[in-house]
Amino acid sequence: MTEFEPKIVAFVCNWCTYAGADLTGTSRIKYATNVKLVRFPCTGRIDFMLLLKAFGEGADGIIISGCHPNDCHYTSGNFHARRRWIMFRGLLNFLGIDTRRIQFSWVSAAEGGKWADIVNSTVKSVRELGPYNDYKKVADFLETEVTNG
Amino acid sequence: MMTLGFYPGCSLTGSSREYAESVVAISEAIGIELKQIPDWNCCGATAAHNLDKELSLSLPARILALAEKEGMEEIVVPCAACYSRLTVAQHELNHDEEMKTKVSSIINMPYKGTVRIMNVIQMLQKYAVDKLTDLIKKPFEYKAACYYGCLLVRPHEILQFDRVENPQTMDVIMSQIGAKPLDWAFKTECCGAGFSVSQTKIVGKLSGKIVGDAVDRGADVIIVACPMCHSNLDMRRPQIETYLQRKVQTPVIYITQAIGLALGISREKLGLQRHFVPVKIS
Amino acid sequence: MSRIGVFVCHCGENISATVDVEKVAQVAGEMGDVAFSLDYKYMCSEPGQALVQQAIKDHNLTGVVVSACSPRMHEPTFRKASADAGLNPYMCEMANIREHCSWVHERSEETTEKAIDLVRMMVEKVKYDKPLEPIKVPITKTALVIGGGIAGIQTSLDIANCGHKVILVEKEPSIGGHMAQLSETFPTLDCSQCILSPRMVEVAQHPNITLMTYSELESLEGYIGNFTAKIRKKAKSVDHSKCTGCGDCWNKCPSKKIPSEFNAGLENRTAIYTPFPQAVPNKPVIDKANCTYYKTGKCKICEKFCKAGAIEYDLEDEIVEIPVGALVITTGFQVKGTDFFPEYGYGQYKDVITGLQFERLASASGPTLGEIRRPSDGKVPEKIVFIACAGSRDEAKGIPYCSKICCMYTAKHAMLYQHKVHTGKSYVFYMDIRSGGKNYEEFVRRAIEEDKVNYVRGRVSTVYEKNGKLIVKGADTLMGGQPVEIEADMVVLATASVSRCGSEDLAQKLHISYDAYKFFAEAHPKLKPVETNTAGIFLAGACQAPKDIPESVSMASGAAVKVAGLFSKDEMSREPIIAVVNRMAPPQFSSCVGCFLCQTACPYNAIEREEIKDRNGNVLKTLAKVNPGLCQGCGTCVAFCRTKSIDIQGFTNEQMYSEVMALLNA
Amino acid sequence: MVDIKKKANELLAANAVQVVIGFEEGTSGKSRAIFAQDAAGVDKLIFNSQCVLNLAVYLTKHEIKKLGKPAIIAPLPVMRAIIQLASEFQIKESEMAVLGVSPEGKLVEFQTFAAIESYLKDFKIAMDEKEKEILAKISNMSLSERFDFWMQELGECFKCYACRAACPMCYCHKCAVEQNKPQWIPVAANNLGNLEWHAMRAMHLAGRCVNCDACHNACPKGIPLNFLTKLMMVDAKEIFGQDGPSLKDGHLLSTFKPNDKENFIR
Repeated sequence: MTEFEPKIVAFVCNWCTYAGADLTGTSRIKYATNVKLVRFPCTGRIDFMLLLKAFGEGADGIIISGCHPNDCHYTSGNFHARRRWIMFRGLLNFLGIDTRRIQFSWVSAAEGGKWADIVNSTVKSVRELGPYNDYKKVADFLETEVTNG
Repeated sequence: MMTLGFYPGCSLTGSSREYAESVVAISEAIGIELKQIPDWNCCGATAAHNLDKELSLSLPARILALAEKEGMEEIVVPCAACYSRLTVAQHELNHDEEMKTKVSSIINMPYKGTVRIMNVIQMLQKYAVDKLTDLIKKPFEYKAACYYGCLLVRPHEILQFDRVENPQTMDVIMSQIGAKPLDWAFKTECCGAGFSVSQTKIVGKLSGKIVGDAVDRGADVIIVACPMCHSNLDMRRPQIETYLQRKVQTPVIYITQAIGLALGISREKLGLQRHFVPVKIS
Repeated sequence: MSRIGVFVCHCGENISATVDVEKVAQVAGEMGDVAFSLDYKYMCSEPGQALVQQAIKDHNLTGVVVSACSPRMHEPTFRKASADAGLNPYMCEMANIREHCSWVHERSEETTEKAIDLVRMMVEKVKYDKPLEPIKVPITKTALVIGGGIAGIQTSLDIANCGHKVILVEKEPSIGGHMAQLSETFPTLDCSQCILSPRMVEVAQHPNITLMTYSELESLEGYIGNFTAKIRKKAKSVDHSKCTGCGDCWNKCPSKKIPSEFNAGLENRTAIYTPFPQAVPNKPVIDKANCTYYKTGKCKICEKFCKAGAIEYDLEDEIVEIPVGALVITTGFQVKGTDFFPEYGYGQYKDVITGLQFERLASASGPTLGEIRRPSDGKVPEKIVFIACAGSRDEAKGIPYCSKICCMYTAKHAMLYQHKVHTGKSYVFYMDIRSGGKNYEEFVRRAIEEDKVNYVRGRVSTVYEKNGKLIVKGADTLMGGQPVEIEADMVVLATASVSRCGSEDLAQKLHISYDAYKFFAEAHPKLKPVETNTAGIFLAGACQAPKDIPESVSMASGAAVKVAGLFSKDEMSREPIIAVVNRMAPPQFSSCVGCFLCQTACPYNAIEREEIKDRNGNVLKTLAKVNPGLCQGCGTCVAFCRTKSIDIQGFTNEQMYSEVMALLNA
Repeated sequence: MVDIKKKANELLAANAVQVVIGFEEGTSGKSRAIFAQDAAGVDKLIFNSQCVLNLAVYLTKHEIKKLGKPAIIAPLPVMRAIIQLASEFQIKESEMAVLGVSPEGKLVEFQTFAAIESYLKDFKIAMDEKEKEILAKISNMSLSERFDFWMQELGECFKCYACRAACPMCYCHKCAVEQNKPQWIPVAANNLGNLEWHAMRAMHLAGRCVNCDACHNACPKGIPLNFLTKLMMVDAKEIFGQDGPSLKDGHLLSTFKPNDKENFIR
């Protein structure tokens, strides 16, 4: 049996984590191919709805990453994001959505190694959790409906 | 009376019986009963840890698993070598799940890795510091050179005990019982360790520098917490004297013996008659 | 319907070694709305850019995706190339298949698949790109330089000489920095003070430079060309317009036991003081923390003896607000103290000193007037040991990097010692001798060969004091690791250069990044060494990484040119990546309901209230409105807006949504 | 009630207000809103335990605004909604009269919104024991049980948006669910879309919900969707110390503290 390869999207800020992931590349540190990055100007820009949309579209895991507290290029976007995630994570959990599939992190432009660690450990833990079938079942219903309708 | 697990290891049942005797004696005095881990085995401090990784982890793991089985949460390990082996093995296994599973199957026992391993100084820090002053019958008023050796404080990343270069914990306890701890240069230098048997001349030189510096700075007594240190500084005194080219009568005693004296415990109970260099202080 | 061109770069073999670039180009060519695709060895080369431009014209492209390196690297390159071919530059996007793909994965089908996904994502993004126009903003042609060491002095003079105004802020009472403390400088052995002092005076007298000593940056707001800096001018307690610098006050001051910062603690100073005789400005300040009057309310001796009546105890800190267009950060470094080294005595041995303290001993203006004497008893040391790499290149000490200047200054120290103490014996314990630089290696050879300094390759395990001597125990690795023991009279530690205490706070005030060691981060390690990630803020000197004087000076001049270049225009263009509130037909005017949660969330106060009125002036609706001059484009407001009424150009809701869909719907 | 009617008539008679927003007898023992513009209308006013609508919802409605300056019968949930709406610049104190009703049913008059806010300090927003029990029951389910529970409940939703219409905080002219660039939430009612809609609504009410349960009371399917917003309310209080609406404190999610605590960010 081949190993399950989770689909993971990463929503990252341009100034810290995107640059940090660039540094991972410049340093030629290897990580799993499962994770693909979407560039946002700031973690403050990341709409919580995108997390739901990503799961709905078949993501097995999500990484959200930005500048460390106090290091935000825009002063406070990450602080706003942090509050938003604290509330949203509580809501997701209450709705029975598996928050273990969402990894939040602060990765600075200097932390190429940390980025690789975050990616690899998230891939590992999501792989252990398996495909997000619970959510996929709900999403598939939509697919059938669309084809039928 | 509270009970703690106790792992004596081989030295404390042989060449350094007095360490065991004094540990038990002062524990009693501060209200601690030491319960030996049943069926304990070698910690692997000899050749094992250089020759076979699995064996070097399995030996300590078995000891710790036995302690877990007995429901012991904390164990006291007076020998610095045993303390180092047990702590390092626990650290390595806690950071390597795969090896942990493997070792568990080698020793054929469940192993969790949750027992807290303490050396004698940590035990004193945790359970004796606040009562020690009240229990003192006769202050230990000597100039003491506290010798830590290599194993008690290293590797720091794992043991997380005291400062590596200029450790202080023994000095603090010694001053609490009335001693004047010396500031000296050889607190953590090598005593010659295992060359004790095969290369006594080297031990004479290395231990000689330690004893020499302590004596030069006016030490009345050298305080140790490791059987190996003790035997090198005490038993190899003739070789030390050859190296230093002078007679040195300064005794070497365990920290537990010093505390025992301060608490008024009898010399015999503390095993002070067992040393090669006669202990004339009291 | 878009017509998109996809251009896949091999980057030599950087991408093609692990990604099947031909396949990426072929699959991209089959994606919806993609009108053209190709792969090429070096997209960023001139012929590569020409291919993009040709395709824009030939295929009448409405959007371009360059699938190559990080947009942080070459987005400007390809946007410019697209613009030159007549395409709006903001219709060009980059798919990062190098840093985020080829360099981090092995060659495999998955790697190529990922590259294709990344291209698909950007194709979707381009579909929703809209032509944008850069925003024009005026430039304030005043530069703020923070830190008055040699780097700050040089950059200030260079900018001022280009005809622009400079504010030079220094937190100490005098400019000069570390260089003023040095004795002689390598590799020429010319006197540091002698070459620095004229520059310090020039700064003080330059008509374009405003010097603010004893001052610190309080906060910084704004953006390139339009910053507002708040500077705290600490109360000097002395009116410098009246003070003549005669020195009566510090000669009479009764608080005389304060370790002198300038003399690295080897000598004491008074509470009212100038740091050193050549200070600029050469007028004193009162160190309130150590002044008897401020501590007890009694004394006022300085006031009594001041003939000019310049002492003013009631002066308070003043905060001034200055508009500036650019900043150069030149805050320098500091060295670890001897207390950082338990193995060398935790700083408790008086005759174990740092290299900086040795500089003061060797300096003619120092506490011993240039004679090498032990701090403990004033004796001339007959045997001296220098320990290089004290802390540096030592993972266990948390300083794995090379401090760079120590090899050279240690050679200089040993040489100066030999020149001053002819009968003395000197030893240098080293790991490697790093003497890259013009005439540097020759200088070290001179120390070894002419001045007979004993170089011992090995590290020192411990230093302890015995009978008035310092016993240095080390190993000589060139003699097979043989233990070496030296009974020395003095030990000099070439302690590690580290970032200045407080640099993290400063970086946060400036919104610039810093590395793991809290040195400020340059925008690119090779091609943008003086820029930071924040436009308009530049770096020079040892605040970026340890550096010697020539390097700091070159970097300072480099930063000055960047500032002068920026100031050469009256206005500049800014990326139009800003938020916009939607508008629609009456009666709604916008889906914005004016709850103004965005207003409290905006870090830049860029959100204003806009009243929509009818012909009679009655307010029909109050909407949020973004001030494009203030908005920096973080998008925090966008994620807040419940009605999705505010959106950010270049990262719109439609774009982010379709990017996610494209990634997952492969 | 006599006091309230008397006051309402006074206000109308003096033309201090042109309409009184209150409750009247509805069909089958229920109550409904009435917009009384004269003494005859005022005479119909009632106030009892069946009056579960949050009348504040009408304060932002264009159709009601057209009737002129209102006086509103305001039990606690309405007062809370008024403060929250005012903090979001949706209503002004000069443009209405508030006829407060104490928990004992007595008239409480307010001259300013600040007076309402300080009156509310004695009536902290909170859940009753039964609600706490339900919240705990849902919270204590296993993750997949909880997911199944909500899928079951939200599966009932057919997107009539009665919850939104009843909610005083859902005053947007164009709800995000109606945005189609992009189409965040599918138009049709299906499990995924329902989950997204209710999750989004809960987030939009985070720190804003006044715990009036109007949404739940309005729901024709009886979905316990009010517990989503109740959870937000509990979290807002426990994590950030937000305790009911405030005119000055700033919105929960548009403000922050540099030392906000979390334990999940690496």
